[in-house]
Amino acid sequence: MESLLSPVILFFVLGALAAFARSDLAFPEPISKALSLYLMCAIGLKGGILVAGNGFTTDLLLAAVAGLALSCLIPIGTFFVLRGFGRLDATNAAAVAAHYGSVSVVTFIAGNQILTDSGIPPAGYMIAVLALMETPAIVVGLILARGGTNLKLQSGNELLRETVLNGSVVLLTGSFIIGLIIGKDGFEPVAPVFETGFNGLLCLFLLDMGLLAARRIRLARNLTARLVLLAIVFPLVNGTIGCLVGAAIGLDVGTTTALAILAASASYIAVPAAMRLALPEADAGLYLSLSLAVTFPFNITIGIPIYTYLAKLMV
Amino acid sequence: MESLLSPVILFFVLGALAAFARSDLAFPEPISKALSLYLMCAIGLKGGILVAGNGFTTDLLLAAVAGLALSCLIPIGTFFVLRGFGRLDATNAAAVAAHYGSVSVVTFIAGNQILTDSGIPPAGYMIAVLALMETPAIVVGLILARGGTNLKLQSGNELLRETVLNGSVVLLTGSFIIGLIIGKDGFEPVAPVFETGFNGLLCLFLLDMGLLAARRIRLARNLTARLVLLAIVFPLVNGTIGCLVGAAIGLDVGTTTALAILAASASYIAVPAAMRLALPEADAGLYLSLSLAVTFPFNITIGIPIYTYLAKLMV
Amino acid sequence: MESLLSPVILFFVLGALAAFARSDLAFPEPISKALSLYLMCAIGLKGGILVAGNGFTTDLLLAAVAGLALSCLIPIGTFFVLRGFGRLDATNAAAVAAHYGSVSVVTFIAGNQILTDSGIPPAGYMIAVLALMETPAIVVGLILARGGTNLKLQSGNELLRETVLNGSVVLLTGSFIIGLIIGKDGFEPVAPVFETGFNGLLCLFLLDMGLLAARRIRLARNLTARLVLLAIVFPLVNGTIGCLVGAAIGLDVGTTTALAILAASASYIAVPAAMRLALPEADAGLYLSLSLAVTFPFNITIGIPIYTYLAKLMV
Amino acid sequence: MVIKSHCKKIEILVDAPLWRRIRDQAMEMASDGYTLQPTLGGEGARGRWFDDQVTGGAGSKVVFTTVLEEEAASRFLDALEPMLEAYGLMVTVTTVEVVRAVSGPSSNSD
Amino acid sequence: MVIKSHCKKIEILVDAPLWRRIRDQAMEMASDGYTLQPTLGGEGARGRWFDDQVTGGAGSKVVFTTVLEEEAASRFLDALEPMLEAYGLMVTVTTVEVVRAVSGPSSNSD
Amino acid sequence: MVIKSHCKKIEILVDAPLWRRIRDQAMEMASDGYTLQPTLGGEGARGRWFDDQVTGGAGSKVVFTTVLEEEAASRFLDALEPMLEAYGLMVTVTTVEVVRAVSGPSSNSD
Ligand SMILES: Nc1ncnc2c1ncn2[C@@H]1O[C@H](COP(=O)(O)O)[C@@H](O)[C@H]1O
Ligand SMILES: Nc1ncnc2c1ncn2[C@@H]1O[C@H](COP(=O)(O)O)[C@@H](O)[C@H]1O
Ligand SMILES: Nc1ncnc2c1ncn2[C@@H]1O[C@H](COP(=O)(O)O)[C@@H](O)[C@H]1O
Ligand code: NA
Ligand code: NA
Ligand code: NA
Repeated sequence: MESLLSPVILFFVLGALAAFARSDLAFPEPISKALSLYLMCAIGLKGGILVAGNGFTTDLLLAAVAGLALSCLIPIGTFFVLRGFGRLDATNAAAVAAHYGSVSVVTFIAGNQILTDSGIPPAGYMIAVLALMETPAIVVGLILARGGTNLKLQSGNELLRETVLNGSVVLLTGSFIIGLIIGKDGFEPVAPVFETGFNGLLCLFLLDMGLLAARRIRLARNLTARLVLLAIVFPLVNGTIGCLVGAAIGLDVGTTTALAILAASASYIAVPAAMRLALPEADAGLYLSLSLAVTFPFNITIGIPIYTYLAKLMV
Repeated sequence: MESLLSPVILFFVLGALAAFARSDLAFPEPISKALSLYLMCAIGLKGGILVAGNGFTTDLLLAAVAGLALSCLIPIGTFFVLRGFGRLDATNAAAVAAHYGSVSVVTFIAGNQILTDSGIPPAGYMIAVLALMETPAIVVGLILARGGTNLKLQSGNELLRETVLNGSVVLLTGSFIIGLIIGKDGFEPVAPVFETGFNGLLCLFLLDMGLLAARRIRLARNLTARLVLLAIVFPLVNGTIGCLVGAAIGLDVGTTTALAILAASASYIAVPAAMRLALPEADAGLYLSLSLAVTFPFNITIGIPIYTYLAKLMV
Repeated sequence: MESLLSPVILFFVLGALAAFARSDLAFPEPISKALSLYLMCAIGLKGGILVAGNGFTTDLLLAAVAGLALSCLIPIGTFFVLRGFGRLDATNAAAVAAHYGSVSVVTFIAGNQILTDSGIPPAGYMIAVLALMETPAIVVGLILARGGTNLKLQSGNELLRETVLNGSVVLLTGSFIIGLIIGKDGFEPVAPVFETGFNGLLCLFLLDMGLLAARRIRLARNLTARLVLLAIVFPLVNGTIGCLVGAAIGLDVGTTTALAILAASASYIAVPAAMRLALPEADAGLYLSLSLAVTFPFNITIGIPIYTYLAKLMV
Repeated sequence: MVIKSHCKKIEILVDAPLWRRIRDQAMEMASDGYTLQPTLGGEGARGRWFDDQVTGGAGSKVVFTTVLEEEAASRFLDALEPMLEAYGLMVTVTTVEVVRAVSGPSSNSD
Repeated sequence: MVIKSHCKKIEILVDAPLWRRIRDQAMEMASDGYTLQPTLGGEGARGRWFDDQVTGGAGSKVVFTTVLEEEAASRFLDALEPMLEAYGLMVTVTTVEVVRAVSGPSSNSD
Repeated sequence: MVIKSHCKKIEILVDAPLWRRIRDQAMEMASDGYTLQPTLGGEGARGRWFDDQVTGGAGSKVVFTTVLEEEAASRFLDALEPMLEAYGLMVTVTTVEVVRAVSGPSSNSD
């Protein structure tokens, strides 16, 4: 429970409370965007440097395959549950499912921080796994949607741009590669910005995310109780699966928890714009509310401690 | 006079000179806003951590009561002077008075920095007093205005949102509470951003405030010589009262000066928007010019050294 | 070649690749602007502090005269080449020439960083030379244009504002003077932001510049092969002249290279807006493409190592 | 596709802190929507202003746009009357056609 | 100076990720240009929204404006029809005069 | 409340560094105010552009709007003529009604 009192989480709660109380506190949008770009740069660099130090291991390969498999399979499971229990039409179910198959960079970063503070840091290569898991679910989601509608991307070009060329994917992967190239020594001169400043800027970003998440929930329409329930059950189930898989392939506790967090988290940076383009008739308010306003706060506050607990049990 | 050559003040002067010379130097507005949010976070955290270290003392209680009393009484005095000598109608006098009863966070921060550099740091709890003094003057101002006009806030809700739920009040108070919770140890990982970076970012913000203040004065209309005179007399008188009160209740030199700075300063972050809502027929250009373009630069450059001198005399 | 693998250059390349691949990665414009303001503040301060330490030397004077001469003469040479070989009309040739006579602050900063990392830091006063070289070329460019057209600035006021009062000139010069005043000791409290953070923020800015430069080249029209060739030949020739002059007046290797970089670089912050105002009928897309999308990347990646090599040969 | 002619696009330049009151008024007058746009600055009889986010938007303005049918528009304008002076509003009314997928600009229409 | 009367200014409020499709459609319909403007937020039958750059603009909208001659405008509107519902577009059409240095708003004109 | 019909709303898309010249011209022509709005990008015969604050706004544009009475408007447009080509202006003129508290869009009016 200690982790709930870390400044990062407290700032998130402050933001959420302020927005619920209808305070006019707000970050300028360009700042929110810049903070998220910064975090992706920093985490990418860090991952690259860690992998540069340890080399490409079988663990890395196993975790990558596991991550890819999860991000392809999770959307299929969630899709059918959303169609059945969630009562969504095929298009909306597919759009939401893609979000849950993909990952939330910020949830991963917060988890990473908490695990590191608790003395069980995940392996650096999980950042590569994170990058790998961002886009496959988009493609799976589109295939699922295609069963239910005739609409498709107007060009393969657009699909490419919205998946592997998505800004956050490019930045994360690019920084990772730069980290690989420069290694620990080359990192030193830029460490004050990308490492020393990381925690503090993460606080500011989570303050902002608290504001955005709570504001999003106030704007939410079409959010049935069933869907909100699913937005809590999905991370719990996917997180548990992530723990099982991590334990099965022999990852350590921290790394297993990180895999669980990736499985449990739902994208709200890379996937929404892709879905708006690929499935414009899906309800953007719906998938943003579920991933950003329900699943994200759940994972940040309750989910991460649970997955950590499960990982400790299983590993 | 040493303090006039600190980087913080020099950057303020640079900004003011650039704007007077009509240079096109300008900070993007989202950056100004972000810097002010950052400063409030950082100062709030700092206050909370200091109070967490020292506990709630009688000094804190005395200073809080003194601050509250000043922020309720100052608007009344200024109101009548503005009506009489200043020749303003009731609505405008009340709107301006509310600004002088409230406080300028940036003036406080600059003063705090200067006092700390001079070896007489104010007590950490003054940050709580700062937060307490932000809003009462708004309410007093509205009561004063109501004598002169029939217009009122359309709902109590709006008044609430613009006073205790005002973004800067929420951020300052919220960060203060987070500081209380996390204490010195929890602060460590975020200290590089909120402490080490504070001075440099304050320089950038004051550069920007110099630009804004000078630009504001160039746009000013309806600014009579009498009003400009009052915008210099008010801080001098209120600052002196602050010194007297601080000395009377037994505060140390730094803390007394801080109370004087709070009394002397006029809000230009929290109060203007509240007044635009509550008294829309008041002249926004007028109160912004007086508080931001006259009183603020006066306090930053001349006022703070005077209040420090007076506090040293009286304590 | 080592320097090509520094994080600063790698982030530039990442940005350029992302934009070429048509990724939607983009920095919010206010952030780009803020980063460039920050860099100018930081480099100005640094220069002032270095000169405060070493005093005004004859070297400084010689370098300043050399810089001024180069910035007045380079536009004349480039103008006639652009008219002849480049086949531009007088107005466009003059506008482009002004960019090459002026300097690119970011190129200078990147070069400065690389030289410092290589153990041959340029003298601090080169930052004053940089500031001096920003504007004369604008005036020379206008004189050259006046031969070919009747259009002129509507008022001398505007010319003043766009040259010596140009935001970047004011900020650079102002920070330099502040650096002179505060010296090494006064700098200490603000050093974490302006010094420790410099490298990391420079990375982020160059990532952004990579995006902007590549995007600019994709938008470029009227860019003939002849002009692109000139945009590479100009820096090579001007850089070589810079080396010769630096060696002739007895500067050390690092300082000579810095002079060469200033000569070789083309402005894209201070000059474009001045030209848009003074010569509105010139093609803004043309001069922005040449300076930002061709010469800047050339200098950053290939030019700087060449000038360093030449300077080592000549000094 | 529904093309509705003779609609009124009402654009109101209003101080940032006050736009919610205009919205409340508009929504009461059978408007079924609005859009907010940013501004950079301007000048009028009350002087010059520029966008400035530090002072809580007290000196900044936004453009509030709502499209209404003719009759609703004139009722809305009447309701705005008391705010015109106090809030310093600048209002322009343009006749436009509206093209939407289904219904028109006001909910109680064709 | 060319003043062209009876042009149609078509303003389309569209989700940020989708504006390029509108552009492609417009450029096909003999439009010779367009301008994009930002928004802050709004509300309609599909609910309320506000600008938010974190979620990749999925919930943000921009105003896409193109000025066309009457005939090209009506062809463009027809071409927009299938997008109206799916993209939730809000389209207004205003009659304007266009003043340019040389040609008019569409390339194949006077 | 004053409702003035048949006013002309003149919207000028102009490069950011040049807007002050348009303003000076407008203020000379009996305009009593203007409003500036930001843009994100666009495309025309002179190519594509996008907002970029690094290069001093040389490649960015703003929308300058002023509302004038008919006669002042046509004088203003005439005065703009020499700038149309050199500055690459895109100007649209719309007939609007203006609603203000007291006076109309130009100071020397009803
Ligand atoms: N004729 C006009 N054309 C365009 N905008 C105007 C005009 N008059 C006033 N405005 C805008 O409305 C604001 C308030 O006008 P005023 O109340 O006259 O100061 C001004 O600051 C301008 O932004
Ligand atoms: N009557 C209206 N006036 C102005 N903007 C509108 C209007 N109706 C809808 N909008 C805008 O169009 C968006 C989509 O509308 P809707 O599809 O009705 O939700 C809304 O969120 C508003 O920003
Ligand atoms: N038909 C049009 N509709 C809307 N905006 C236009 C149109 N034509 C040109 N523009 C805008 O005006 C700018 C300059 O146009 P041009 O001089 O044709 O390149 C373009 O970049 C567009 O932003
Ligand atoms: Na997931
Ligand atoms: Na006060
Ligand atoms: Na040069």
